[in-house]
Parts: sequence; C-alpha cells; structure tokens
Amino acid sequence: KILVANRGEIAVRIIRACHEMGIRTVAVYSEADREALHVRYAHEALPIGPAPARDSYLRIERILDAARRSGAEAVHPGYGFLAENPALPRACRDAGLVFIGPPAEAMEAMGDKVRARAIMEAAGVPVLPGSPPLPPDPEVVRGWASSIGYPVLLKAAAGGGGRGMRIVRREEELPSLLAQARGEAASAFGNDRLFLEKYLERPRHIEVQVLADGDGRAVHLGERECSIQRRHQKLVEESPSPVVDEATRERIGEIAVRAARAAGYSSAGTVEMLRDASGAFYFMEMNTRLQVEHPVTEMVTGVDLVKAMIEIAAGAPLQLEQENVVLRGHAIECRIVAEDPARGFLPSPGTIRGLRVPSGPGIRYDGASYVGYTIPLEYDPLLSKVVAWGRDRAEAIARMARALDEYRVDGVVTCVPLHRKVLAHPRFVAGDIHTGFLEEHPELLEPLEDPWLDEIAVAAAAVAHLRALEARSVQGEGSSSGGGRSAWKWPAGGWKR
Amino acid sequence: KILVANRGEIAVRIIRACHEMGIRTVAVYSEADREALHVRYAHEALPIGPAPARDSYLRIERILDAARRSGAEAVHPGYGFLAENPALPRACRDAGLVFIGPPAEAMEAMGDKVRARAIMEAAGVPVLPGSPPLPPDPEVVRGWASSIGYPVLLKAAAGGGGRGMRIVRREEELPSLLAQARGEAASAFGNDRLFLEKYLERPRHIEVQVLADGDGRAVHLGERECSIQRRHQKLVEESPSPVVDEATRERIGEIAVRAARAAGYSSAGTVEMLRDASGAFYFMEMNTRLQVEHPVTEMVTGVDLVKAMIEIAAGAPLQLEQENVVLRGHAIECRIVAEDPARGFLPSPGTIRGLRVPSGPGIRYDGASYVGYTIPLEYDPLLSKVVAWGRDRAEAIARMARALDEYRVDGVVTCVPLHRKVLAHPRFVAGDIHTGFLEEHPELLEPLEDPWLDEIAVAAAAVAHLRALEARSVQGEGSSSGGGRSAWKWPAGGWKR
Amino acid sequence: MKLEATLGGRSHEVITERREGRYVVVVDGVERVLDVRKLEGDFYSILAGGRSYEVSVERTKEGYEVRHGAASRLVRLSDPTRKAREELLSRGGGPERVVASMPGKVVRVLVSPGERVEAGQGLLVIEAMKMENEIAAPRAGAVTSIHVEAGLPVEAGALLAVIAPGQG
Amino acid sequence: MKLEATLGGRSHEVITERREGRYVVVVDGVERVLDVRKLEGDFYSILAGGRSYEVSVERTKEGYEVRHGAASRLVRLSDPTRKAREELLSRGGGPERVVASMPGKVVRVLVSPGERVEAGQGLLVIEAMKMENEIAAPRAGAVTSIHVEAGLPVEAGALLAVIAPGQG
Repeated sequence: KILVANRGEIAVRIIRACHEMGIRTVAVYSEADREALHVRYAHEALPIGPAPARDSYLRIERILDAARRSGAEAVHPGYGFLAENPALPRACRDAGLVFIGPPAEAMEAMGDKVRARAIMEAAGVPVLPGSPPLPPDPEVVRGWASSIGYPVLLKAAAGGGGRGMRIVRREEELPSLLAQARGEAASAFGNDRLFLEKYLERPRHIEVQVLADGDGRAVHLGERECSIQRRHQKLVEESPSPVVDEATRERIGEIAVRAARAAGYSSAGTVEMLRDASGAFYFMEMNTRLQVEHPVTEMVTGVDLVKAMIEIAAGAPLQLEQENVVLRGHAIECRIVAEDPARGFLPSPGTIRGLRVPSGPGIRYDGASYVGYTIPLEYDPLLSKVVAWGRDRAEAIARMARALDEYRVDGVVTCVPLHRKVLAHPRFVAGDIHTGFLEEHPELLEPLEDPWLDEIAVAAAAVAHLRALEARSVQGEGSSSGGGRSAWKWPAGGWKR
Repeated sequence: KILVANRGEIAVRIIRACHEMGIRTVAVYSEADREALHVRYAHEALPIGPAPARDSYLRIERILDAARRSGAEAVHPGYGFLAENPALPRACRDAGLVFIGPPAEAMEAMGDKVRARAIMEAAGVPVLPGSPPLPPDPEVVRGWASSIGYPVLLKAAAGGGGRGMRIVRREEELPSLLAQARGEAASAFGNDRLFLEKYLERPRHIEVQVLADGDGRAVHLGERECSIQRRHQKLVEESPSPVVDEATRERIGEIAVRAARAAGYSSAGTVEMLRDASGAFYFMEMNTRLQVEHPVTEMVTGVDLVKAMIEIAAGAPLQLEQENVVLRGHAIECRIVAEDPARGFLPSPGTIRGLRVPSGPGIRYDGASYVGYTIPLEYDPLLSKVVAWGRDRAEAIARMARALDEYRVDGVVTCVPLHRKVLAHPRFVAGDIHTGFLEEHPELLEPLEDPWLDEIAVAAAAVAHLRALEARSVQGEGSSSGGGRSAWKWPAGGWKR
Repeated sequence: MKLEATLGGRSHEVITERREGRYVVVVDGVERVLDVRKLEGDFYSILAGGRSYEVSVERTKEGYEVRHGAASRLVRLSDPTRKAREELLSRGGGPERVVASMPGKVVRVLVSPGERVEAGQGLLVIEAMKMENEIAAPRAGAVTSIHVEAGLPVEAGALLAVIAPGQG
Repeated sequence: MKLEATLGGRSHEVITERREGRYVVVVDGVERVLDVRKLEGDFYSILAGGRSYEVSVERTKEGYEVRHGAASRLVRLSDPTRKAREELLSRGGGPERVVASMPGKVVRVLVSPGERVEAGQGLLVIEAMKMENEIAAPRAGAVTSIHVEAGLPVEAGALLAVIAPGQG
C-alpha cells in the first residue's frame, strides 16, 4: 500500500501505476483539494490540513501521520513539494516506511547545488564556472560575479524548477535581482541560499534520465531536450533531442550514469545539462526525483519510470540492461498551464466549464481536470500534459498539433495557442532552439492565425447572441405562463437540444 | 483533399490521419449524423441522404456526387459500408478519383470467398475443406455438409464481420440456420450467396496485417489474435498473439505476403487465419480494407496504417522494409459496444449523458462520442476502442484493466464490465483462448465482482435518494416563493455545487 | 429517512440522515458517516472512514444504478409499507408480458396466438443496430396474444406478446 | 437584428436573422446561410456552404470569445447607437486604473503614492499559483493612489492603483 504525498496530475499518474501493479493507494489532500481527481482515484484519502502547501503538502508530520493511520507501507513524493527534501526520506526511515526515491544523503548532496557541483567536478563531470554559496555581503557577490564574468545566473542552492533563479547581465541589476531571487527561494524552498554560475547565451537544455538500484546497477534512458522554456519553466520537452546522435547519447549517458554513481544514487533521477553552441555539455544539476516531463522518455523507451521507482524501492534489482534501452521514434510533451501567454503568463485560475481531452493515435494525456473542477489558486498552474509519439520528429509534431486542435478547455485561459504556434515555427520545426527561444520570438505570444476562424468568428458570435436573446425571451414567456412549456415553436430539425 | 466515406470512430480516425498529413477532409453524413463527431472534425461536410445506410452511406452515386461538389481528390472508405464493394473503386476510377484501398479486381477476387479460397489454394496457401457456392436446393446443401462433415460453418460469399454466418452442428439444424444466414447476408451485403466450410472446434483467430504498394513491394506487420468473439464479432484483439513465436510469425507472415501477391493486392489488407489445436494455420479470408482492430498493430509496430494507405494510394512506393518491422511490447484492444452482455448483447442505443474517457500511460482511445451525443439506432453499436500498450502482455492487460476502471459512459449500457471480467479470467491471462471462449464461460456475462461497490452501493443509493428528495423540496419552496432563492440553507462546506 | 434497499435479491434496512454537512447512513444497524460530494455528471465522491469511493449513481426506471470502476449494482429503494402492497400484487404466476428492451424493427414473428412455447423458444426477431435479435419466451406456456407485426418499428418498453403460464 | 461587431480592431456590420431553421448572417453585405447546432458545453457545429466549423463560443465580460481548434478571437457586439455613447465616455487620457487580473496575494508594493513611474515599471508583486507576478505600470505618469497592502489577498478585478497620465 502506497501513500502518494502529492496532488494534481502527478498524483493521478502515480496512482495509475500503483493500480496497474495491484497496489492499494492512499491519497492525501488539503482543504482545497477535497474534490481533486487524485482523491477520487485513490482507494483511500486522508485530509492533511488547510489549503496553503506549507500547512498541508509540505508538512512531513502530517504526511507520516496519514501513512500511519492508513497502514501505508511506502510513500511516493511525486515532484515538487517534499520531493527533494531529504527530511522526508529520513522521517520515513525513522517511521519504518519505505521512501520511493533516492536515499536522503544523495538528495542532500544533489539538493545543495554547490556541493553537487563539487561532487561532479571530482567525478570528472564537466561543470560551468561558478561560485560557492553567496554571503549576505553584496560586495562579495559582486566580486564573484565579476570574476565569473557577466552574464551570470543567480540560482537557489536548494532549488530547482526555475524558482529563485535570475539572469544578471549587468552589474547594476545585481542588487535588485539578488533580492528577488532570495525572496523567491525563501518562499519556495524555505532556504534563501544562492550561488552564481556562468550564464550561457542561447544554450540548449538537455537532460539525461537515469535509473539506479543503489546496488551498483545503473542505466541511462536517453536524453530529453527541454529548451522551450519561459522564465526557466519548461514548456515543451522532447526525446530524443534533435541534436543528439547515437555517439553523443552514449557519451552524455555515460556522464549521467557516472554522476548518479558519484551521488550514491538510487531510483529515477535526472542529470540536467546545458549544451552550448559549440556542442559542449556542462552539468547543471541533478534532480533527485521524477520529472514532470518523464512521459516522453517512457514513450520512446517503453519503460514505465514510476513502476521502475516502485520496484527499486521494494528492493528489486534493476532488471533493465543498458543494451535493452532502445529509443524508438520521437515523443514531445506540451505542458498545458492555466496561464495567459498573451498577458505575461498571468495565472488564470477558474472553474473548468467544458473539457474535451485529446486522444487517438500516438496521443497520451495526463491530467487531473474534469468539468466542474475549480483549479485552486494555491498550487502550480499545470493543468495537464499532452504527449505525442511519432515515428519521427515530424510525425510527433504533426500529431501534437492535431491533438491541440482537438483539446478544449472552457473556463480558463491556457497556453495551448502558444504551443500551437511553437509547433508551427520554422526554427522549432528545424530543431533550432535554445532556452531563450520564447523571449527571442515574442511573436509567438500573439494570437494564433486561423483563416477558418476569421471567416466564421463574427457570424458565430452573432448567432450565439441571437440565441441568447431568444432563450431569454422564451424563459420570460415560460415563467409568465406559470413554469410550463412556452408557446415558442422551435423550427423542425434545427434544434435537437 | 480526401473524402471520408464513413462515419463513427473510423471516420474520426481517418480525419485525424489526414490532418496530421496536412490534407483537407470532407465528411459525408446521413440525416441521423448531422451532429456526429466526424462532421465536426472534418473541414467540410456534405449530406448524403436519410438515416438508413442503404439510402446514404451505401449509395455510391451520392458519395461520388459529394466528392465532385467538394473537389475531393480521393476517397477513403474506412471499414464496413462500401469498404469491400468493388463498385466503389470502379466508380472512383471512372470519376477520376483516387480510391484509397486495393484495386477493384483484388477486392472482387477476395470478396467472393469461394474464389478467394481457390486463388489461395493455387498459391499454396493452406485452406480449410469447403464447398462451392450453395444452390437454393437444400438437398445439395445437405450433401455438401455431410461430405465436409459436421460441424460446418455457413458463410456469406460476399460477407465478413460475422454477419450471415452460422455454425451447423447437426443436420436437423441446417434448414433453419440456412434461412437465417441467407436473410442476414441479403440484408447486410445485398447478396445472399452462401458457402460451407469445415468448422474447427475451439480454433484461435489469428490474422496477419499486410501492406503492399501494387508494384511488387509487400510486407507483413505481424499478427493479431482476435479469438475473443461473440457471435463471430471480435471483442478483444491483441498483437502479438500469445502463441506466435518469431519463427511462426515469419512463416505466417510469409504466407500472408504470398496471399496478398496472389490477390494482386495493394494498400493495407488482412489475411485472416484459423489456428487449430495442433498449431496448424488455415486461410480463412482476406479482408481488403482497414480492420477495426488496426490500432494494436500500430502500437506494436509504430506504423500508422491509415497514413500508409494514403501514401500508397498517392502512388508513393512502400518505404517500409520487412526487416524494419519490429514488434515492440504488446497491445490489446477492447471494442466498447453499446450492448448489454447480461441480456444477450441487446443493443442499448441512447444518449450519452456523461463521459469520462480513459487516458494516461500506454492508453489510446479512439471514439466518436461526446456528452449529449445520441447513438443512432441505424448503425453499428461500436462506441469506442480502448487500446492499451505494455512492455509485455501482463502490463498491457493491467493497463487496460486500469483504463476500463476509469472509463465511464453514462446513459447507455456497454460491454465494459464483460471486458473487465475477460481481462481478469485466468485462462485469458494465461493466453489460453479460442473463438468459443465467451460461450464456454457464461460466467463472464454475470455482474463484475467488486467488494468496494458492495460495501458502498446501498449507502450511495440512499444518499442520492435523500438528496433527490431534498432537491425536490427546495424546488418546491422556490416556486412557491415566486421563483426566487429558497430559504433552505445548505450546510457549510457540504455543497460546493 | 428509513427505507428498504434491495441489492442482488437481498434486502437491507437503511436509515439516512443529514448531520452537520455529512450523511449518516445506517445499513442493517451499522452506522457510517459519509463525506459526500456531487461532482460532474452522475459522479459522487464519497469518503467514509478514510476510504475513498468514486461512484456514479443513475436513477433508472428499475432503481438506482450505482457504478464503481467497471462494476455496477442495481439498488432498489422502497418504503417498506408500500413494498408489502406491491409484493402482494406481483406474487403468483399471472400472465407474463414480453416487452421490447430496445427500440427496433420487427423482422419476423415466429409464433402465433394460442401456440404453446417452451422457455427460451424464439417468439420474434427484432432488428436494431444492424443486428437481428431473437426475443425468447421467458417461461413455458401458451401465447395469449401478439401485439406487433413484422416490418413495423417498436419502441423500447412496447408490449410484444403475452404468455400464460403452463406446465408445458 | 443588426449589430456592429468588432474583431481585432476592425468593425463589421452584421445582420442576423433566423429563417426556416437556419440562420442567415450578413456580414458587411455578404450573406451566408448557416446550419447551426448547439452541442455540449460551449460547442457549436456550424455548416455553411459545405464547410464545417466546430467552434465554441463563450460569453465573457469583454464580449464573445470564439474558439476554433487552438485559436480564439474576441468578438465584441454592440448596438451601434449605444456604442457611440460609450466611445464618447472612454475617449481622452483620464487617470488609468490598474486592476488585478487574477486573484492572489500582494507580496510587495514597489511604489508609493505621488511617485513618478515609467511605462512598464513594476508597481507591485502579486503571488498566485506559486508564482510571483510583477504588475507593471500601463503608462508613464504619477501614482495617484495605492489601494492594497502587502500581505493581503486581492480578488480578480480589484483596484490596485491609479496612475495619472503625464509626459514623464
């Protein structure tokens, strides 16, 4: 029996893996999530406190208490929340629970981005020039920044996922960006320690998925390219990367496995790297958890990463041999977030009034929404992940475009039109992307062209308007005649509902 | 621009392939299908007549007229309706349209099951003992049946899909079954010619998918096992078959390619075979069209069969080499039909009041329903196809079971519970199946066990009942106080909608 | 509210009450407190003692159809006093009415009024959704009347035939 | 019914009329006959001259949001006479009201009343869905008033600040 210490699509995805394995599941939920899909899908569900994450999903003692009450034997943290907090695996160990993830020590070593750099350097993994943790004194920070050379990147030592991160291009910007980054790091990770790293211009974000069983067996499952980002948050991910050939895959895969071994790693983990224009790869960080974008790896390798994590946590030796990891075809994931790209990615919380999810050949949909579901304000705005597989990148792109055209979420604004534009952009199609792609192409934030819509939009609105007026007048007649049927005659055939 | 001469999930599936290829689509619809999903998804849609198929989807001249009016360049027939009627490719040729399917001659040769048998015998393909077309004289029929030896199978010469088919075990049954089969064949295919074939006890239905370009290039894409049937209608299909190893696959694949060449075939086609208990394979028939169950082949080979058909029809040489056809993992398809297995598979037409389609890892959903959609009485009761892929058969079964637990169709009765029971049956899990499996296990038609439901069903019904009464009393109060809000107070937190 | 619930041929006494935003349901003397949310369509999310049940409840002509995953159960609720009256009426072997379970078209009528039939014997054939379905006699007896004709459509629930019971 | 429709800054005259179960829509003098079906949610299936459009139409505060595939357009419909009146009111460079576009919590206020701001300069930071969002001045000018405090929640549409126009 597994307790899933998370919410949203990832909790649903973990519950699905458990049910496929015949494992009973326990969901936990905050007061904002009583009606969330993960609560509906799990066999058991226990409340763990008020809506703010710090009072519920970030409270280790409440998670463990729920595990005790439900008799769960193991805890899967998902991503975000406590997933990279070494206190959780420690507390699990103390409580006699299995933690489905890496050992606390590996998490701690990699979670401290500064220590992680040092360990990787020692293991012969290439790293970017950087600083030790920054003291409060702004003069020292300025010194480090100048010695590395602008542009530099401010990063949260405890962080990940782009929060607490700022690019500093000129010395003048340093004070205000430092304050912003510290504030965000403190609120996101409860730790405001920052460090500096050389900022690469137009790098590609390429990461390698690894699986290790802690008994010396470790394999990589190829790379994912996640260069389409906004504010350091990934938006589009794919596997394989359009610039990684078989030889490079072996080379960076070997680096990633070496990194995992150096970290004393077990479970699923990801070694994030940056690739500069010359084709050199640099270690960025190791994420000691399941990634949001794990489905693209699953679709090209056929390996269910969540099940692999559960098997490893249960003490099973890793069955997968490196030569049996074969990438087939191409997979792309679009993260669908409830944000309005046309208005600076403004969060767009609200209630889902209508929903048609994409399906058909090559499409995987991982979501946690339903009609009537209200997206809570308190958490991550990720609505769903649409993943498309194709025999090659062109087919994967075509399928994704088709799927996004079918996908419909009424009631909240999403970034679907932006994705649709990215997929059609000639540079994206050519695989010519980097982490600044979106900033470099602001035209992607403009409305999606659609000649069909242009020719019908006015007429459709006018008809809807007329119908609304008619419906109102019918209601009026209805109530005046005592609640019965109105005398209004719908023309035959035109109005089936 | 392609006209899709079909409806339902297969029309949607073909439209999706076209859109992924950047091809514009034209839907046709009968009066019963104005609101069908294929009409909504296509770029253009033209009416072709009244609801009965014989007045619309079976009317070649109306299909061609729609093609002319829309300027379509090619016609895809899907499966069923005109898909195996050689008059359609002929009429297309005469009208200067490309037919996306095999040449009329191959269709005609294979469509006449008697001629097909003869061609296959001549090509060295093993066939079952059988008869020529049966004359009206029942004495002659009786003679053939005795010489083949009971049990024998009555089959429609023009047919397929189980219609017009009857097993005759004893001579006494022959007259009434003959009449039934003739009647069904006449209404289904407009042709009541029948023939007899030896009926194998407990055979497995195993078929091989082929692709041929008409210029001599032909490959097979592995087999599908479709032994779970009811009344000769396939319900569950999978690829690979649990009893076909690599050597057997090569052997029957080679037979299938030989059969396709003997038929002068091009496009996608399927060679259906029966496998007896000894492991011998017999040619049954060649289906000269896309099969309902084509997705399982797509999921294990990665080949999009509809796109391949379109490319071949456009004159492109077949790119796929036999050595590049590699089956990966295992795929299972469950056909979800609007029928009630507990009541003799009684059709259950109606309006979809609620719908939650399955999704997540390894799940493909091909359907054409939506909330508010009314399943027309006139056509095939196939609602959707759920396909699950797994690294092995066990994972595919587990994923399918999980997906079916998530799938919910409110408003019509479906065979989902039956599928769920089949998946859990020890003999199915062991791969020990044959075409009489369902008849042999009538317990599969009984309600699905569910200890969780047993413990909550009464309470859930009682709560729903109480709520309905409360809602009524609230409405009552509301109307008596003049249509305004009632004074009834919902308790805090208990009623969010 | 006190009701009698029938599920799979067994009867249960069920008392339902709303208390502080929750429902207290007592089935055969066992009390459970349910946290119930009505969600989209027919869905309910019910939490009870840490367990989570996602069920859908549909009111049909026969009763409440409760679904969980792929499984479903028909629960009939009745007022015990009213039920006793109804039972009285339905008891005994009166004539059996054969009704259409689906809309369709009558293709053939296989028996005539007055004819003796065995249980399971075909009475008529109805076509719906391209399939011919034989409607069988629910019990042995004599065909009292036939209410349809070949070639004509029938609605769901329409009376097809009546069979008077008999020992065969 | 005759209306003025605005789409992407351009105006169109649109006349809508129901005729024999269909809609006749004349946009800028071009007439089209539409076969319209309202389906689930906001969906409409519209057939016009052989073309099929699956659109959804949502009425929002700003107008009708029409979606087709992944694309959407905002169509504003107005009675031409009423529109003229409204335009009169909104013209001219009055003080600009900055309102919250989403519910959230004010994390920091970056400016004080009376302070001069440039267009694009940050006024305050609102946290929503775990992201901090800086609310920027829509134009250069002087901050007339601030209506929120750090640490307090704001509703969507709440007034945050007012900026009086100025040449900077």
